[in-house]
Amino acid sequence: MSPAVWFGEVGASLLAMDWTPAIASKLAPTVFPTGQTESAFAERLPLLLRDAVTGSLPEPWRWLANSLIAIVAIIVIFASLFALLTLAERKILGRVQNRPGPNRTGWGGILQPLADGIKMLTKEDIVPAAADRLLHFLAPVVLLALSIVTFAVIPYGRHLVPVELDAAVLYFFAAGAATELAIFMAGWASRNKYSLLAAMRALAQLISYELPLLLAFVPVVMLAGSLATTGIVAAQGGWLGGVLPHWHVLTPPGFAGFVIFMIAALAESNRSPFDLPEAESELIAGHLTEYSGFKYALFFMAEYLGMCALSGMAVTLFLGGWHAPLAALEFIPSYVWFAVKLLALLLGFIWIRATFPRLRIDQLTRLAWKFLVPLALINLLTGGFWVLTTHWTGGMLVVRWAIALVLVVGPFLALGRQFQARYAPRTYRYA
Amino acid sequence: MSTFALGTIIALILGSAAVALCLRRLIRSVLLFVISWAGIAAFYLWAGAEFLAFAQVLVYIGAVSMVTLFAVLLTRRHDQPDLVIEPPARSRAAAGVTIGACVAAVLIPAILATEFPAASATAPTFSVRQLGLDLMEQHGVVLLVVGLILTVALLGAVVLAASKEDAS
Amino acid sequence: MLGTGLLKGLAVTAKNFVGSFHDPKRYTTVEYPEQPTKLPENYRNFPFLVFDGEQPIDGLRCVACKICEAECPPQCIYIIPDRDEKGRPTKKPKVFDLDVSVCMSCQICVEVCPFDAIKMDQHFEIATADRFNGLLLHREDLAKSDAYYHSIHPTEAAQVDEILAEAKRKAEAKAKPAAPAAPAAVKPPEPPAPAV
Amino acid sequence: MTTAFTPTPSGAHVRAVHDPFHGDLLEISMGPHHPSTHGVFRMMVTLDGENVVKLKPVFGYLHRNHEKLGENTSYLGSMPYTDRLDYFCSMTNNWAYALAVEKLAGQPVPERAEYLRVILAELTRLLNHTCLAGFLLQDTGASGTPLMYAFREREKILDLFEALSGSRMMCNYQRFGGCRIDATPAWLAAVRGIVDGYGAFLDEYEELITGNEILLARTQNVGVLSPALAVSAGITGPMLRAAGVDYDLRKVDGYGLYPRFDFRVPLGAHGDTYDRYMVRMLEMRESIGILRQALAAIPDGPIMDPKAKIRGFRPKPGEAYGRIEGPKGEIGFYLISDGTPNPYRYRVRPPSLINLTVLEDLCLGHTLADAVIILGSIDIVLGEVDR
Repeated sequence: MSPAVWFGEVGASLLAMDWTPAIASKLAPTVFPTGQTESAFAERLPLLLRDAVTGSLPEPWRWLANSLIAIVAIIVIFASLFALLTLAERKILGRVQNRPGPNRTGWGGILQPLADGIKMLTKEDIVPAAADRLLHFLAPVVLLALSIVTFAVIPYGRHLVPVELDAAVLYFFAAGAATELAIFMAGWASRNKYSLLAAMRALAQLISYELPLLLAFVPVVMLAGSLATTGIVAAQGGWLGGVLPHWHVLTPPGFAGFVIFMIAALAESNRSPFDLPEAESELIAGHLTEYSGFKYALFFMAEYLGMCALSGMAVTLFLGGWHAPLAALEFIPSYVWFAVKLLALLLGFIWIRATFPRLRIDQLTRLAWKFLVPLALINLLTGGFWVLTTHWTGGMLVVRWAIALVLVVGPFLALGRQFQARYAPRTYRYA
Repeated sequence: MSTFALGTIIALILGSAAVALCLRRLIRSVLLFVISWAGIAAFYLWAGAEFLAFAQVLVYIGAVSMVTLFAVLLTRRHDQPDLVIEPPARSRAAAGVTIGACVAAVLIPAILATEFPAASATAPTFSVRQLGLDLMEQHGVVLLVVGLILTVALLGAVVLAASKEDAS
Repeated sequence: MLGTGLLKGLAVTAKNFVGSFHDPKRYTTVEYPEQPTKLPENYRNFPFLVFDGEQPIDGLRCVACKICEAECPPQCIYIIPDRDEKGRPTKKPKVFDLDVSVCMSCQICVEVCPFDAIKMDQHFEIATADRFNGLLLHREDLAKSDAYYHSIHPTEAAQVDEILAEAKRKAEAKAKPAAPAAPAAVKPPEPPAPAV
Repeated sequence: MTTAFTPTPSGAHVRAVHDPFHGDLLEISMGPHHPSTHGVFRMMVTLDGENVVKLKPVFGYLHRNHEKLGENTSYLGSMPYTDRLDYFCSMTNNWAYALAVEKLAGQPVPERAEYLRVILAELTRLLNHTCLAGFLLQDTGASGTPLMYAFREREKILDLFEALSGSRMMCNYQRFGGCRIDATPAWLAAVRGIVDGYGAFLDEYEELITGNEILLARTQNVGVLSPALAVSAGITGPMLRAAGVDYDLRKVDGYGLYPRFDFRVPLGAHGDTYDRYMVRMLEMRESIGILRQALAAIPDGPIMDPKAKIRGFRPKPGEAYGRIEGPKGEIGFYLISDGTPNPYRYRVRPPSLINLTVLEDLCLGHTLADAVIILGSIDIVLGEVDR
């Protein structure tokens, strides 16, 4: 590989220094400091199970069987996670509001998702007469298909990567971007002018938040030097002194990217401060008005799976994928760490839903275009600076952190002050 | 096996584009276009260029389809009846043929002039990093110019949209 | 700094979430059928007629004076006084109907009744499937013993007994020296009972 | 060109209207059973794109002929019906009616009853303002959390009313010349416990809500009510004080024992939805102060004037207007007596209805989502609006 000079001929003269050691160190296969071998039993358990089933098959069929098992595993795990998530959401919301949440169906309400599922299945599925039947049927199917397709590239454990793609992150966001088409189809096929208007509004929200979402992960790709999710997780391996993990969220550009990514993820999955379609101030239930019965449930399944996928990608990009937070905890299998972080993020989604009121549509888009996009662009700058200064050590390290922090916090405060100039808590006089 | 896959992909692309042309309902034809763009992405995947395929999906199915759908919806706002196709007229057919001929005259020589490298057995192994480095090193200037054109186009659209709004 | 308000809000919801597991102040749900709700003594639902002794109908304190029928704002009480064989009205209600679907349990009938014959009940699980007859309570359904009255409103019942006893003593005192057929003394309006 | 309404499943009847000046308008009927209209209340909103161009409130769905009924029942018979006016604040409704009748009949009220009335009125103010904050937040979209905290505190106060008067919301507690049941020391101790805990609840509530940037953005400069419009429209209560006009009946009339307690009246400066919310939060803190002073100074003694008549109450002919500072504004009763047990004329001044008249002026130019919040900040209860 020729010496990698990042900024083409224009930058070459200025940055003639040789960066290869810095970049190369990132890509070397991660050697576990604790010297623990890869073959810990719990770690390889899923693989052993799979090989037990498909070990005997000849080569082409074995690959097919393996991928089928991977698909079935993903769908089973994440569908049941969707069911448990609806229950967890209502229980946590209840507990936050000092009440128990559903506890009449089964022990502690555990059968509530089953009850909801049966209710949704038995509800009559009304298709409006004027509706474009084919599109009306296709919309939830396409939306759900695209939501599930995004799970293919998320590395759930050290050896649990369904598909190893070189441009995995791009694949993830490409599938995510196509969901807007499904929402448009839902809005258009219902042949109801006001659900079309609401679908347009939902599209405006999705499109305006796609930009910060995509810009937020670029610094991470810069830091990791690769678009492959496995490469990104590998780049976050290792610990500083066994305690501080090399996760991207602990670097200034990574942290800013994480915050922007989470806000944009909230908006992409129509969650709390941005759940415009369910707002009662909307005339109707947005593009979902003409849907009932199981198609309505499919939309929500797609929303929850989208939420899980975005959280999974956030864990992969920023929170060190399946890496353990401490070197000492390396013995716990990697997929357990991924599950813990994923559930933490999902609880964060629910926590935010329990607390915040809703934004108006114009405030929502203004927040995206005037606040998140500028911050994300500046974050590219910090990311670039951070990558170029990886080899600074000792005194220069402090300077590096200081400059990076200024680049992250400065614009945030400047844009924040512009917001606070118009809205601030007031003091009141007494007569 | 792979030529059969190539055949189906090409059939998908051309088929959906052709059907899209002769549909009466505009929205359905735009959605068929989206399927043909997906076919093109599948072709890139078949050719082993994953990055290009995902970029195609992200750009075309994510954004360009939205633009065309919005354009279709906005133009129909003045409640014209569905785009009615008048009966075939000789003058229009002649115009169609001449335009087709001119475009073919430009394209065919260009295709014949280029000699394609021998189709190697397997797609070249190729990493995204290599693509990034090539883009930045050899084609850095080209990238900047393309970026400039896109921003100018975006600004033009914004100005157009803004001015149209004040006028109405 | 922008966002501090949001973070403080999250902190409050987190505190409530954690608090709901150990702090009774933050877990206020009473799961009604399993855990009975404790009613305060002054709680009132629909009225009932008090009777002394064992005979529910004969022991009724109500003398069918129709004051409550007149004073009841939604007029949901319907009384027909009993007549003995010679047609003279006796001091007993032959019919005492109370339309529970009209009554708004405002207890004005209890306030204006000079004979402490009608009191407010605390029994609230009275759902019926029958829309008409089920909601029209007759004299037999309304009559409940004085002991029951003592069980639901102890302090108020004690006060009422004092007044009745004192009135009876005054009546006997006046009846002994004067002719035995003196009319029963009219009690002053029932003083308010203290609330617990 | 106005076409018929097309009902959509969620209950909003919408109709496309072409207005020569504004182009295509959208006329929406929100209600009468819309989730965010606080009861059976309907708003005919005409939207130009996103902004409200015209808003016609339609009410009367809950009209129960309260005033004509008042003329056909005795003075005492109307007392339980006053609970059903503003069913959130039955104690203050009772007090206003009792005050009017006492003014009509010149009926003195013993000291302890006056103290009890002040305590119960301030408890009702706490209850009402807490619920208002909960409903306002519910309209802005917080999924029930602030409302549940508000209702948790409201339940405590309702349990107090149930222990005293026998019913949580339909108390029917005040009589002409005093109160119906005396408050036992145990009950007063319970009130003291709740009042002491209320300050901590308000601090936690403000920490959850007041600094929240999303709420600031949603409510500040939304639905601005100018002092001139407020005064000319006869607005009273926290809405008026949020517009900056210093008018609180407890200071102006000095009825009951309010001159004995020192408390301050908070005033807003902008008159927008945020000010209406904050003025009510600050008023609650003042109410806690009043309650503490009243609980400390409540004397023993009778709670009912011995000469007060329960039945056969015939005030001498004349007229009287009694008013108090209810949580929603000035609630007043105007009575004309002709010497018979039934009043000749029985009129209620409903603060909710009068505050509602400026709804269109507040909503013009805002979006539909704001109109919902503005309605929430006006704090109406349909029982009082329709009577």
